[in-house]
Amino acid sequence: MSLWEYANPVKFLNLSTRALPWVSALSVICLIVGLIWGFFFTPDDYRMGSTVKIIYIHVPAALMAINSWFMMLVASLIWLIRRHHVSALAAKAAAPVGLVMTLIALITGAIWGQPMWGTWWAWDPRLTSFLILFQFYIGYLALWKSIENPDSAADLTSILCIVGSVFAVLSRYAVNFWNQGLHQGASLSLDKEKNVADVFYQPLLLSIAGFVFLFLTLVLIGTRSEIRIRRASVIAARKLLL
Amino acid sequence: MVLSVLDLCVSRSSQVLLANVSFELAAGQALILKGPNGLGKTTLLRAITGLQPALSGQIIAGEDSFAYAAHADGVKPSLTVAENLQFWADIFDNQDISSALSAFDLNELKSRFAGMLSAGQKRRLGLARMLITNRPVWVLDEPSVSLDKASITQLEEVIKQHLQNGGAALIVTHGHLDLGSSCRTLSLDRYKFNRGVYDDAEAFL
Amino acid sequence: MRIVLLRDLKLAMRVGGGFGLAIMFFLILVVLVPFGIGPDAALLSAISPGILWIGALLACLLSLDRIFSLDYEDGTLDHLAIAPLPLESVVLAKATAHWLTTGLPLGLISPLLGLMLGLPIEGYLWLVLSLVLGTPALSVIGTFGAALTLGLKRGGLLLSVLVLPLYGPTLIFGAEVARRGSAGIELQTPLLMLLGLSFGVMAILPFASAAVLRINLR
Amino acid sequence: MTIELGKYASFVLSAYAITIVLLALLIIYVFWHNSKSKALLKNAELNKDA
Repeated sequence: MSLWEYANPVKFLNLSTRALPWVSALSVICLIVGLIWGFFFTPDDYRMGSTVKIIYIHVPAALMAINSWFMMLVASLIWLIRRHHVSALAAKAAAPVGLVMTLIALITGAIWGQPMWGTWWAWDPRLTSFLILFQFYIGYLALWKSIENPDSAADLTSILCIVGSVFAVLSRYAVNFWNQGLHQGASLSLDKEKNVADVFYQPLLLSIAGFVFLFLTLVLIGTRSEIRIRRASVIAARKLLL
Repeated sequence: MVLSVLDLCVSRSSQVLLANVSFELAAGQALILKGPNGLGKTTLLRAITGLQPALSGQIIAGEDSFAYAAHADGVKPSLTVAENLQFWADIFDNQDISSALSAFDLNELKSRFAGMLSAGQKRRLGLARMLITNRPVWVLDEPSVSLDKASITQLEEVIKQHLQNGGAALIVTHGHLDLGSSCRTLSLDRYKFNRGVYDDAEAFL
Repeated sequence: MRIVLLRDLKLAMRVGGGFGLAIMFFLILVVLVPFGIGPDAALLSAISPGILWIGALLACLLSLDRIFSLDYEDGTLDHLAIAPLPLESVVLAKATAHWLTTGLPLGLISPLLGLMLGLPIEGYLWLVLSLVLGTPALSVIGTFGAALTLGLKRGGLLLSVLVLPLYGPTLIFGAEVARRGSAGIELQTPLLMLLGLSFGVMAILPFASAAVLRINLR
Repeated sequence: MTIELGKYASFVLSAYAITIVLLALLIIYVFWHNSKSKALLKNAELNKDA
């Protein structure tokens, strides 16, 4: 039973019915425990005071914003190369989730920065690149909505996603070059030895897990609805012929 | 065989129109495809010329052997007749546009702007473009639309001439085209597909 | 490819009024800026490189949907798709034609508008250079957007929504070159980035645009 | 256990509030879209034979 078996829409529907309860349960647990632990049981940061608690929503949302675009890129490549409908529809289902995650990252980033930078919006490279990513999501969804034929819509949006990814990376460096960063160093970068102090670390990992599972749950549900819509239009097309 | 089509299946926006279409076309032959509107004749022609991917089946023909003429004949109103033809002559790198001009007697219209031509003259200019491509297999979609009697006989003459020097023609038309002995007719009705959706949308059922 | 380019230029001269349209728009836009920001010369002079670059960018953006639409409606694209030349070269020819009728004239006329905004003297050379080197990227990216929205009913608005985020890096580097040029600062890095971007985009994007065209011609 | 948020309390609370609202809207949208697709499919299959 190779991985590509799940690419068949009907099989995917049955399979995801079994997986859905687990994923959604996991996401609820991780989210609740992670956020409550981070919100109530961690000390204030000596410099940032209680605003450090925003880390538990800003960092996971930012991570998910980037990873969901990456997932859409992979799904688009799979669609273009192997023509599996499920991956094209999964990319379509992931877009709104990625959009909202980017929005959350932007807003919480701005709120978190306000006490430090003294302004509601700072043209900080990282925040600005999330703004650019937000525009890419808008463009991607707009293109999906404006094409009737589902197959060419999947093709065109996949190509846009690939080209968009190249330009997203380009914009990331262009924005970095354009304004030296105000943003705190990467809280979770793998190369740096000292990450965030341990006491903040565990709840952060947990809320990240929560966001990841939430993303998976929403994308699973979204893909299932896209498959049903396609199925309905295919049935209608067949009825038209008889 | 200049062109052979085996079990071709063609769809439009994930709805199968024609399935298992098979026919062959030898040099010097013409084939007229008949069938009601909306059957998918244009889609079939576009699939054969490669403008549209077919669902399944094979199209065996020489490399770059198709010349396609459809309703939209690619005529630029702001260019003169000669400039229009010269553009296509450059693209298909064939320098001699005079034979095409005389074949459809557009000589005296040579320096007139295509925008000023009548519908019939514009059609003739679009068809003259076929000659310029000097490609063996002509694929014509309703070539005799908006042509008067005289132009139709002219069209028939040109096609017969093309057939004599080894070309082939695949024509979709409602009107009658008398192309002499080497012309067959094929009705596409029996390839009409009505058992439902065939193409990869089938995966959704 | 040259054939398609020459014909498009001939068509642009006869029908589209050539590059007059883009220059008029650029002029009007740059005149509007002082109305909006006020006549304070020092301020205008400080922001003039940015304004001129944004003006050129918007002028390019507005003339994008004409790139394919005419040839799409009258069937020329179908015939070009069957013709012996690769679709990628047709796309590159279209992008070049668009650049020759918008990007290049804007770059050449920009000093005149720089005068109006009080651009510092040493800035003129770099303004023209950055525009002439940067607008090819705008045309090629724009052609990709035009191919994407081919045949859509309200494609114009969608075209801007799709293309503007892609214009980001070009604007940042182009305006930076112009700004540093007018301030007399060393500008080698942004200039190299702008060049890299323009040529990189010219090399890669036509393949994506051609693929998109083939899909839209179905 | 009450938590002392200090002078930045309003920032932290507003950040959490907005996040929860946005996530809730997203979840509602996804579920609404899901039930709409179910309904669409049901009546497509219903009059499939009609």
